[in-house]
Amino acid sequence: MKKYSAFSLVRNAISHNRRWREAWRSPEPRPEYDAIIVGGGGHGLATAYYLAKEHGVRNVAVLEKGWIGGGNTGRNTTIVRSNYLWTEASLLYEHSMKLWEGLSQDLNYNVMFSQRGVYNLGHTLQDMRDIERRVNANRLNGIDAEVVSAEQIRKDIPFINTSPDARYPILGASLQRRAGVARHDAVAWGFARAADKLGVDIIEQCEVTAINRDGGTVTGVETTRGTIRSPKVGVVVAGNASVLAAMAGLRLPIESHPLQALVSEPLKPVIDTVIMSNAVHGYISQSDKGELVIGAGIDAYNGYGQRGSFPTIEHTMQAIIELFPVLSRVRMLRQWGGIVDVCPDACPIISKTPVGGLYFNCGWGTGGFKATPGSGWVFAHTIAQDRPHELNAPFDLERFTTGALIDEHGAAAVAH
Amino acid sequence: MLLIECPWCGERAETEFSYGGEAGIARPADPDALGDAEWADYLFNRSNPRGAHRELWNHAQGCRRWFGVERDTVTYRISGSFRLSGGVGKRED
Amino acid sequence: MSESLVRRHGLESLLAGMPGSPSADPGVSVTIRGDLGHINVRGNAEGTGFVKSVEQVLGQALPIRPNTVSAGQHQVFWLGPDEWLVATPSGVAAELAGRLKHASTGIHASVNDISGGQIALMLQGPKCRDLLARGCTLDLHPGVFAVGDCAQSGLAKANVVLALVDDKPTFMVVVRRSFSDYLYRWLAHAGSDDGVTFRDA
Amino acid sequence: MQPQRLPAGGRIDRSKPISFRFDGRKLEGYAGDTLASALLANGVSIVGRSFKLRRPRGIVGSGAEEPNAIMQIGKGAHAQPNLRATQVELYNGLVARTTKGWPGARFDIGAINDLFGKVFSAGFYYKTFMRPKSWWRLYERIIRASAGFGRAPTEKDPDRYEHRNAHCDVLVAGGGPAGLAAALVAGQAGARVILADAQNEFGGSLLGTKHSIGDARADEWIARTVEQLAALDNVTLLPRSTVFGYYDHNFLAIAERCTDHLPEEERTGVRQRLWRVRAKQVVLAQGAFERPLAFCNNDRPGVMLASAVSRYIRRYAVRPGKRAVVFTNNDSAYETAIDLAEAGAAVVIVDSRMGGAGSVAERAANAGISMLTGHIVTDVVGRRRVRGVRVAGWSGNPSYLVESSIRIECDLLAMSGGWSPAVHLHSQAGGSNEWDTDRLCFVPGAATQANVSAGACNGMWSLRDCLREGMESGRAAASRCGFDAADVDLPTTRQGHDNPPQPLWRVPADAEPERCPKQFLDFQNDTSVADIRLAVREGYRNVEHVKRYTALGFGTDQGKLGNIIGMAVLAECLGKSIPEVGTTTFRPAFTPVSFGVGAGENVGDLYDPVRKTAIHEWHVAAGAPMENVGQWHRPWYFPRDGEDLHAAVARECLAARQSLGIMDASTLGKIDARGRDVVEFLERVYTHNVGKMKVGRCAYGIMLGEDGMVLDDGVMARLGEEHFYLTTTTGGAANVLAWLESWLQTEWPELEVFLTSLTDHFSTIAVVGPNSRKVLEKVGCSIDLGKDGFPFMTVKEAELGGYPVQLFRVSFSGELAFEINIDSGYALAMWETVMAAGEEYGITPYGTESMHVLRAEKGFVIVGQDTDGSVTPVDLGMNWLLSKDKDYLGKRSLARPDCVRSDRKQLVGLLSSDNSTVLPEGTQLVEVPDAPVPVPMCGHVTSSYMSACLGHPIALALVAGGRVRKGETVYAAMPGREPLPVTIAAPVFYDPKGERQHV
Repeated sequence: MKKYSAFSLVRNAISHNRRWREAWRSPEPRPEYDAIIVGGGGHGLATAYYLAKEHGVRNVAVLEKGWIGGGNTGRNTTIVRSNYLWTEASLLYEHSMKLWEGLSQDLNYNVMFSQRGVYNLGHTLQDMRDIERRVNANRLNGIDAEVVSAEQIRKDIPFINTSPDARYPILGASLQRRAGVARHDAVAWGFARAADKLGVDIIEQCEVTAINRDGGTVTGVETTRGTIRSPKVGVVVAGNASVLAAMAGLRLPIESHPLQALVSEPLKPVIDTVIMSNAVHGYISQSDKGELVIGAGIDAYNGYGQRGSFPTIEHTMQAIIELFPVLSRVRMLRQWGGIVDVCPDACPIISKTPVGGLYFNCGWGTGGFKATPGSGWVFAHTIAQDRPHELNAPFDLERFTTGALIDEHGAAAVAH
Repeated sequence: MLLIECPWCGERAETEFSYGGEAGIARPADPDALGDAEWADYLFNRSNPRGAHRELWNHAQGCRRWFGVERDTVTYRISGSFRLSGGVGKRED
Repeated sequence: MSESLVRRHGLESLLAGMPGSPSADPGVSVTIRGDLGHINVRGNAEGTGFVKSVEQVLGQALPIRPNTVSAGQHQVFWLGPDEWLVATPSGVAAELAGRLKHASTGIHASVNDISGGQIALMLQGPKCRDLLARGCTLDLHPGVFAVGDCAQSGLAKANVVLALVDDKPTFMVVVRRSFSDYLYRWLAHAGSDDGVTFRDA
Repeated sequence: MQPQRLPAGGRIDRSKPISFRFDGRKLEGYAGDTLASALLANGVSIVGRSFKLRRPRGIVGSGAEEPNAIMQIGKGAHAQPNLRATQVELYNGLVARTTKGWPGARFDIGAINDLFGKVFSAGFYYKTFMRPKSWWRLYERIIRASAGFGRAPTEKDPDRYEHRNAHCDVLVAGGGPAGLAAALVAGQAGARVILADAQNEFGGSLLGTKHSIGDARADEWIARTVEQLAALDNVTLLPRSTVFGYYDHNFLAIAERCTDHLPEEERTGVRQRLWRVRAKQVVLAQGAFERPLAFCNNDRPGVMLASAVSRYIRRYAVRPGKRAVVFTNNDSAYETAIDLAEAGAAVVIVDSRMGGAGSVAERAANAGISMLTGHIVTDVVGRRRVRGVRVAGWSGNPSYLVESSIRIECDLLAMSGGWSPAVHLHSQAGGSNEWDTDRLCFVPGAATQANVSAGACNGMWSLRDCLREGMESGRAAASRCGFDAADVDLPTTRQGHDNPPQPLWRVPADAEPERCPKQFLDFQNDTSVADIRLAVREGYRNVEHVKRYTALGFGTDQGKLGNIIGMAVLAECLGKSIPEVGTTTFRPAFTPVSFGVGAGENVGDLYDPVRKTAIHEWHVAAGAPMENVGQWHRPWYFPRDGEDLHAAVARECLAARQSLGIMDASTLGKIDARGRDVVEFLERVYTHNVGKMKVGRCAYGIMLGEDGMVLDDGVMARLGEEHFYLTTTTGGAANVLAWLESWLQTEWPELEVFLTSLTDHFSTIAVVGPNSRKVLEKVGCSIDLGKDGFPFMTVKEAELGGYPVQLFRVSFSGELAFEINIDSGYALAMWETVMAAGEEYGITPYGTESMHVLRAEKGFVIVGQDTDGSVTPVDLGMNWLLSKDKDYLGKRSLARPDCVRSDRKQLVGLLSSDNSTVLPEGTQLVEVPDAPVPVPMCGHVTSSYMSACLGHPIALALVAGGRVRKGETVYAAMPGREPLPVTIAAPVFYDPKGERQHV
């Protein structure tokens, strides 16, 4: 596979761009693999990549029922940050953040990770207590974080409504400067290309219909493209985890909900950072194309429809105008929905299961995209070593039995 | 925006209701008799099906009654509402 | 004694500050009925004797059909299968509540004078339905929501009891006290093109 | 002077000239013009630049499909970015600016990009800008600066927006022939009908045509029909209203533009209105979009859709060119040729079909139009404006190449690649689409909601079919709602026969797509045939991958112009059929809608209700700043002459401790609970032994979630054997009541209990301090307030100052205190009465901050501040509240392994070693001050204040295993400061024995 660079662009331009190779092969599934990853989203592709790269497990298949990156990877608002409250979550997301910081070079694919800084606004005294607590914890965990005042926000963020007369005045914010956004599709494509290069088979249009077991251990999967044997099956299918779990006779502490988002028409630069507000229930950034990328809330009901209810969108527009009154005349171009698998403690499950050789990585709620490389990294370790890495050990299924939940509702809330 | 039929008030807009999650999860009669895993199953695990789902809704802005709804979680089509009695999710008639 | 006391509905200064756009024939005129008392009655409609004993005290029927009002000496609103709202002059509310409590002793019932907790607004005029439709998802078409009907729903971001009193039309809107300031402001804003005016009863 | 304006005709009002500005130039048009038609009338050909290659672009379309004429309209607070000139009605003083190109669209430095077009191939940015790593932000700044179209206003929106809920039997989307017919039939049948159309007048494609319908001209038929509709009071007509979203359960959203078409000084009232419609039946009649053809340089200014050319001629009396070539693969463009000829233009038709057109061909010939059948346009000559086209013979073979081509001089090229029904709303509703191999387009398949498509948006091209389907669908929709429509006979319209269109998308050229000039598919995003081929070459084969990799269809027209032809080209590359490649999901909005109209009235003050207590006005008059607590505004503190928060709070606390304080506690949640089984019920939801409470007694109670974590707390009182009064936290009130009801209704319906909220009915006034008893006696109380007559933690009905009240002998401050529950209608009077009576004791009103200090001095927790959803009652040291001899919600969870760990975070007090530092709330605690990162944390500060009456700071904290560590030292880690040693203490700092409240 040719390396991507400005040079290769020019060279190929001269040959009228007819010499580019395919970014990843589309092989027929083989009858057996050392490991199968179910789910060709960012997390699944990253898992395969790190299995091959970090653990030398290259005889791997990624099975995707549709097209890779077609689930939440291609539907989210691309925010990347690691300023979580509890140490367990912070260290996991921070590990991911460190991978993000070198990802374009590692994959030789520009995922456009842009560290524009993320503000989490505080609107009440309790918001500010929580922000102080979280920022202090982040710093002790070696994660860059600071508390900024309303005055500082007024200076840093043009047009934001810092009036003390606002319905929910901005009292301050937490700021993580290393946080930012990335190009979501590129993450899936970049991992796919890099994994393919290391020998991973990426098989699209291949839906898993059953998880084969012999006694208490997994033996492979049935798919719409035939039986595929493997001693190890890692399932990472946001928006479908409960369904796959049922195939293996497991029940998960997960409910799937619609999560909506919208973009405006492309505008000249107006918002240079990422602004999130839990109290006012909205978050916003501006893409390199100029579109305002805006996250809405989770719809209350269970839903696999990849769409939610209009009042949720209306509320989000109110919230955005509350934060940025100047955006009232800007227009929504497109709205859409994804499916988020929500855990009781707003933290993921990255875990072995009662079934030997079967591993689950799910329940990321609204926090999946930012964790993509880290999630794949620890999941690859868990599958390769058949035991969790210390970073994901706390995110074992067992925690729901022992009660050792990691309650990130405060830091997660609506906005990610 | 969903159109939900309250068994008492008739069809109303979704915004009048609050959602109560999966129906039919009865509280164990004797929690102390349960192992941690069984208790956790009651507490956290949900069937979360892709398709027909029996769920609880509360007519929060209306008559404040809790009732059951059968809804498809993919098409969002509602096949019917039902009153509750004698515990979660049991049909009255 | 309580009759002699001066009851405030809490909107007095708003009324002084923003009485709306006074015009000859306003599209909507809002009357604040601070003079109404409110009694919340709970009981089992199928249950033994509850309905009869309550009706005896009220001297009128208890509406059993959902979302209907029984108008008589008092106005009685269906709120739920086991819940009603009795609106009556505030002077007699406490005493009426007392008699209702007394009448329902020994029966599974609950009576609470909540006069301090709710405000009734009367909306009258040709633009009533238009104004309400801006904040309420109910179908208020005369053929659907008729005189004698009531419903609990949302009006803008407040929960309300809504009833069509007559076909002038006159709508009665009952809102929780702590939301009345908000609802007043919303009506004034949303009705500004209709010439909405406010006055005290 | 409008060079391209025809001397007569059109639906413009020549008696009303309108002046406007375009990129600073003063121009003139007429009432009835769109900005686009006025620009064309004035001979403006370059209206923008493309996104990536910055090629000069002209107006292509006449409606929502326009990709190039993206304008900034208006100035200052009224500015409106990214409007399509084709949809902007002209008004006096309109100011329009192009949005691409520097210094302008006519001359643009960025045009140099075009020279490197092959480097800027699809997805090139994924392959570069990676090194040096640190430069990405720099690259990105350049990319961002060159991206985007218009600019957001920099001032607050001065306009008002409105929501409007509506219900109807039949919603008709689109007011063309089909929509008008449907609305009329349904309306006359008596159904409640809403007819919405995006344009300023109804009629759609009929506007300005020479068709006749029955005995009338088209415009007469429109006028008559609209008149009939307007006469029906069961019909609502909504012009300038776009149905942009079709959601679940037949809920549709319509954006109505009320004043955007008026000169700014004439705009009054609501600017835009959002109609939130619940329809029983929906008739979709939004017409169809004409497709372009992908030949070389098909984006040059002067290349337009044939239907647009016709519309500009007929409706706006504008002739976009004098010498025109019409390039088509179907019959419809022949009408355009005829329109051009009648407008005095020289016209040549280039028809890819060997057989040419059907009956319309004869009319074209009669109009003196020369026709080249079996020919195609391979290339366009001219850069800033069409100067000619290259035409070659073509036998229909799929090759990429043609032999020789000839040049035809022209200044206008009207193209037609056939038509695509507007299936957007049908698809949004969940309906599928099917490829029709004869009509060469996706037509609506089975509907999944109560909707039907009629007319052109159902693939019906002839006027007769549109009218017929409109009437039939209107009739069917009405009858499904129980209305019988009378028979209406179909008016006669001109009948001709059409020859079928020919599959032609990518047009052969004299070189392969990679070598020949670009053949554009998505004009706005510069996506060309070569880009699609490149994507496929690189393995991006799924249509979604191709779209995302090449940006096909991601322009502001949402692919209305280029999606289908793009998919056809993709299908060809993959050797698949178009339906095999599949269509993509259509998402709202059909056309863009402003955030303002989405938000409606719910902005500013009305964004979220402010809940106010009955005493609120008094607090405001006293100058108290407000704190948001839930939706409530509560007084935070009551500053006197220039005091800051700390000074005021110190004074307020001392007053409450030493003499007399008063606080508005009305926001507490209040619930009346009664019934035969009330004790049993409360035993299950509270952790303590409720049954042991005597009538007249109060108790502090907590509720747990089933997960064992503290959910809410408050004082409860037993008013009778079967009657309790419960209080909840301010924030928890609504949730707790709903939660209790859910248990009663869904889990324990056998329990006879009624719960009624009294939160708003009762206002609660806390009278606090050593002199509180005296002041109430002075006000005049009907009961003995003495220590024995009215002991601590009891409740009594009483008359206070002539007012009936519920009097509680409870204390959240540790002082002698009373809480007065009074009918909110009298609360202000009572407050003022007590204030007056308390004057001699220096009665001091205090707010939430002092309340927090007073309770913290006593170690009382605030749920939500000292707890965070992960704290059990055991962690708070409340074991004494946990009954052993009953089950209650959450009890079982407390026995889980993690909940019995001895090193759980537990509530303790903290004292700063320097006796002066007030620890910031949220401060983290560590065991070792200089441990390496990541530093293990052993707890955090939840509450922290300077205690005026103790004279030193106090803090509450959650510390791992803290309860058994009293006296030990941990370190407060504060950013930018030396870790401060702090001593763990008991969480009760003041009057630990609790004597002061028992006096």
